[in-house]
Amino acid sequence: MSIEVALNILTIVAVSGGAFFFLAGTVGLLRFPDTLTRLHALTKADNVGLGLIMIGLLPRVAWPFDALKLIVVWVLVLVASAVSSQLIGRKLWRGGDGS
Amino acid sequence: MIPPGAVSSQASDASGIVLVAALVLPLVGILLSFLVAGRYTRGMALILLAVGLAVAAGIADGVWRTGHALTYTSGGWLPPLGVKLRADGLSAVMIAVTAIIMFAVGLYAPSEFRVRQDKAETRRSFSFWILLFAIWVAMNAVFLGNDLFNLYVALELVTFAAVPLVSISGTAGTLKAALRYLLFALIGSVLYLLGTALLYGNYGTLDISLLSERIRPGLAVWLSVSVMTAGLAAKTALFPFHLWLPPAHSGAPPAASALLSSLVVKGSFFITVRIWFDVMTGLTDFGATQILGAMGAGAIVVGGVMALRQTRLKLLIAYSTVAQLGYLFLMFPLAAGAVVSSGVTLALSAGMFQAVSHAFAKAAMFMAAGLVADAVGHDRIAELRGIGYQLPVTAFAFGIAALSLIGVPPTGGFFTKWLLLSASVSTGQWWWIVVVLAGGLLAGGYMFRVISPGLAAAETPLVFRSPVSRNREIIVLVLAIFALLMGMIPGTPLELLQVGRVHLTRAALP
Amino acid sequence: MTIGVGFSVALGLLILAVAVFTIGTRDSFAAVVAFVVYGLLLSLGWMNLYCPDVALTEAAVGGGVTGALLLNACARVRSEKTSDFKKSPRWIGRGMAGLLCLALSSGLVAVVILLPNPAPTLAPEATRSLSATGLGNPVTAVLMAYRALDTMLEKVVLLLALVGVWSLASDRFWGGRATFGHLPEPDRPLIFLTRVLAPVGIIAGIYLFWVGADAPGGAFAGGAILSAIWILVFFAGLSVVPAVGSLGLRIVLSIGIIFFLAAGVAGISMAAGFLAYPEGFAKPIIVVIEVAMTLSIGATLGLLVAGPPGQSLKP
Amino acid sequence: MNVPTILGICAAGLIGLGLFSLIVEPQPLRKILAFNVLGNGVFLFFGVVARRGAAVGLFGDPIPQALVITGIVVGFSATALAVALLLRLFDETGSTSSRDDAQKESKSERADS
Repeated sequence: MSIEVALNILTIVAVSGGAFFFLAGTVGLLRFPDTLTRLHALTKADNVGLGLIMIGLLPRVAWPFDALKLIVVWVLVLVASAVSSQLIGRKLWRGGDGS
Repeated sequence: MIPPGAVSSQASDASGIVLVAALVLPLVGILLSFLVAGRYTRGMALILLAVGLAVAAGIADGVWRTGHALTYTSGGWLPPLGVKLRADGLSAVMIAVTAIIMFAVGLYAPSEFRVRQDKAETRRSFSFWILLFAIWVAMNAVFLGNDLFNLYVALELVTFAAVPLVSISGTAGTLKAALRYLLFALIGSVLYLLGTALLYGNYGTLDISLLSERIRPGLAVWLSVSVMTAGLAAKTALFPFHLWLPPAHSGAPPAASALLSSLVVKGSFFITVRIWFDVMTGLTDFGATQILGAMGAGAIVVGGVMALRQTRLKLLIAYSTVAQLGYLFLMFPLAAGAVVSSGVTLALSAGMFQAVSHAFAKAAMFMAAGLVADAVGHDRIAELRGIGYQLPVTAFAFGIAALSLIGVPPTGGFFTKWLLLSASVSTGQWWWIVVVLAGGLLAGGYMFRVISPGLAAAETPLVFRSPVSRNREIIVLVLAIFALLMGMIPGTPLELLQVGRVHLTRAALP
Repeated sequence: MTIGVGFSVALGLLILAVAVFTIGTRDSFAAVVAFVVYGLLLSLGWMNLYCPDVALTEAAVGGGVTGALLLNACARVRSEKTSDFKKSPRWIGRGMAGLLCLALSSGLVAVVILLPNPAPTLAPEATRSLSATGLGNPVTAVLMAYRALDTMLEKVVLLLALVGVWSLASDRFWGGRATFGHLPEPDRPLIFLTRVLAPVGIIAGIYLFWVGADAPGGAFAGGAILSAIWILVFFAGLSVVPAVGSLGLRIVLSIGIIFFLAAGVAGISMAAGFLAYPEGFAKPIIVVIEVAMTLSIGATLGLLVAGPPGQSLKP
Repeated sequence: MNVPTILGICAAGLIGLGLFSLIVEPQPLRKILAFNVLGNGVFLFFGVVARRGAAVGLFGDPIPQALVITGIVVGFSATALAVALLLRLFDETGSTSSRDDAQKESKSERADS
């Protein structure tokens, strides 16, 4: 099995897995009863999903700049989603409405 | 640098540089009043406005002397890739009218927009002068544009200059009026943009001259012209899209109302003319123009009736604008019904003449109403008995403007109506004659409601809050006299209007 | 190609569905959130049409900054967040409007299907003249050279919008600072995020503008990112919004137009005419104008979101 | 059916939806949203035109793309101005409605015509 085939399989598996996690997160967002559990489903599942998609895409892009860009995007999304879910959670904690 | 594909001799038409000046001058005004706003603004503005008069005269002179349209290719990039500015007779006349009214408004602008030596810039002084220049650059861009998307940007400039002028006094009523105006204007420009997209998708150019050569009747053209006309009608406040206009125009300060009513609404009308006469050369459908004419007739009747019912002077003048805008749209059926090219010329001249004489008359009227309101502190018509004896110059100016709107000889308004009537007779469309005459009667009625108490003898003279500046009265009078003169020297402007017209009815010619 | 077509069908349906939700939902806050999603989906649509420059601008301006603006507005008019159908026209009016819009949509569908083949295009002309501008990205060439007049006037529109927003201030606050309405006390995580994101965002903004000459990007996308970072800095309380009376601020806001206009007028004597660039110097001049424009756009977009001054300088 | 045609039909739908909402929606904030939906539909139409104009190695005609970029910024400016007006109106009156007097006027107009 050549390295190329192996990379192809990695991409297919990782991207499909990532898409599955996104789907699961979205289902959670729609089906879970209140804001905190929705937040939980969304952030957890989406971060894993995004990570998997990044891993799947890394072998597809030119090294080093495009790959670095992908990694930076991933890290930024992680930070942003962590902070924004923190902000939403804190707002709830302080007694905002849960709708 | 001569770009490949550009023809150098055309790329920078030396005499066309004056067109660039008509855009650069107000832009410089915007930047200067944005950066060094404060007590120097008014003096700087008056200098620039005076230069603007010279530039406008230069354009008119160039068009008149050469006998054909002036053009200037921006950046040397020829259409269809680049953008061309073009001034034909219509543009030259409208640019000149704009320059004159701008200058008058600049001189007239009341003390609340001036900054005293010891005071810092105020919100109103800052906004007013920038917006004044903005209207100027917007109108010039509308009149010079020969590219549909360039005209879209110009239309948006008009919107962004006009809406804040409406709400400059900051009261809840004007905020409401401004928001409603903005929403109407946005629908209008987005529909216009849609039509532009349809035309580009079908013909691959935005340049009006090229488009008129390539355009063929069909669903796409029909649809794009419909949406563009609907959008522009909403921006022009053509009946039944007129509801936004009266509160917006009557709520603004008088200097701003004068600009809005005399110039701003003519911008979108002018683009309508461009589309129907220049893009759709020879394709105009008689039935479709009848609808436009009917909307104009509706405006004349509804605007006139509503003006009759008003008790506030500024609202009455604003409703009269609704009615007067209706006359502009009678030119479309009259031109489409023409069998010979001179008939088209007649209809077009009538419409443009109405645009010009109404601009002067309405600017004078709003400014006169502003002087009265400043002096007595309100504009309730019933309580203005005897104002004519106390402010004779203002009342005289208002009276001349009113006579022009009614269409009494020898004013510009009379000459307009005469042109409209002869176009109706020569094309056999008698129904527009009825409308024009009814409109004149209605105008007579609502103007009589103002003038009659104004000239009646009052038992007790009105108490003035503040004295009226003689200089400001004279500015108003001069504008009114322009409206009067339009009826007396019709020859030259009529010929000037025709310069650069690619005539016109391909369909009408055999 | 069929997978591509399938993707487009799904994307188109999704965009339409989100648009229907945006328009149909009674909760205005939900509508605004849906609108942001709509903007992001549209960016995907733009990528699907191979228009990366537009996709970037749409994501940054259409979805991003517009979303921030509308969310802020929505939060401030919370008391009337549900759409009030009682005030809307009766069903006859709605039916008429519906029929009219349906007719328009059907007409447009017909026009789309009947668009001429081969499609008229200016791509050959735009490519042929590209060498004279020294640029590699034809979209940037259109914006900065072929149709530079439009771009310059559009910068004026942007400035006028800001003047219009400022003119809505109360007289007593004139010369003061914008307040975004009333910002809540910043949370520590937000401050942390801003500290992390600000340098990255500034680099990203400059990078986007810089590559715009030859690759997708440009002054609009770059400026929008800079403005987003700026807004974040205000939200985190790391800096105050500059006062509207500040001359420095006004120079930054207008410098794009000033450079554009100056280069344009200089072209009259030094090149082929107004807004023409001298041979061989086109690219450096364009880059300098774009630097100024990126700054002005970033500042203007940020201040448009911040709103009119609502706080005077002297307490 | 190809990609531009499909997205063109999508654009046609967005334009109809946006215009409908703009006409019937009473609340200014929702009207502003509708304006954006409508505007994006028009832009998307330009995008379709651009993509169809792919030639000489370019993936699309750059002219409409540049027009859309200009249009997006103008649309944002319009949204910002409208939002500022609406918020000021809300501060001033406690309501964002710009309609009530319009309805009164249209009623009185119906009465006389």
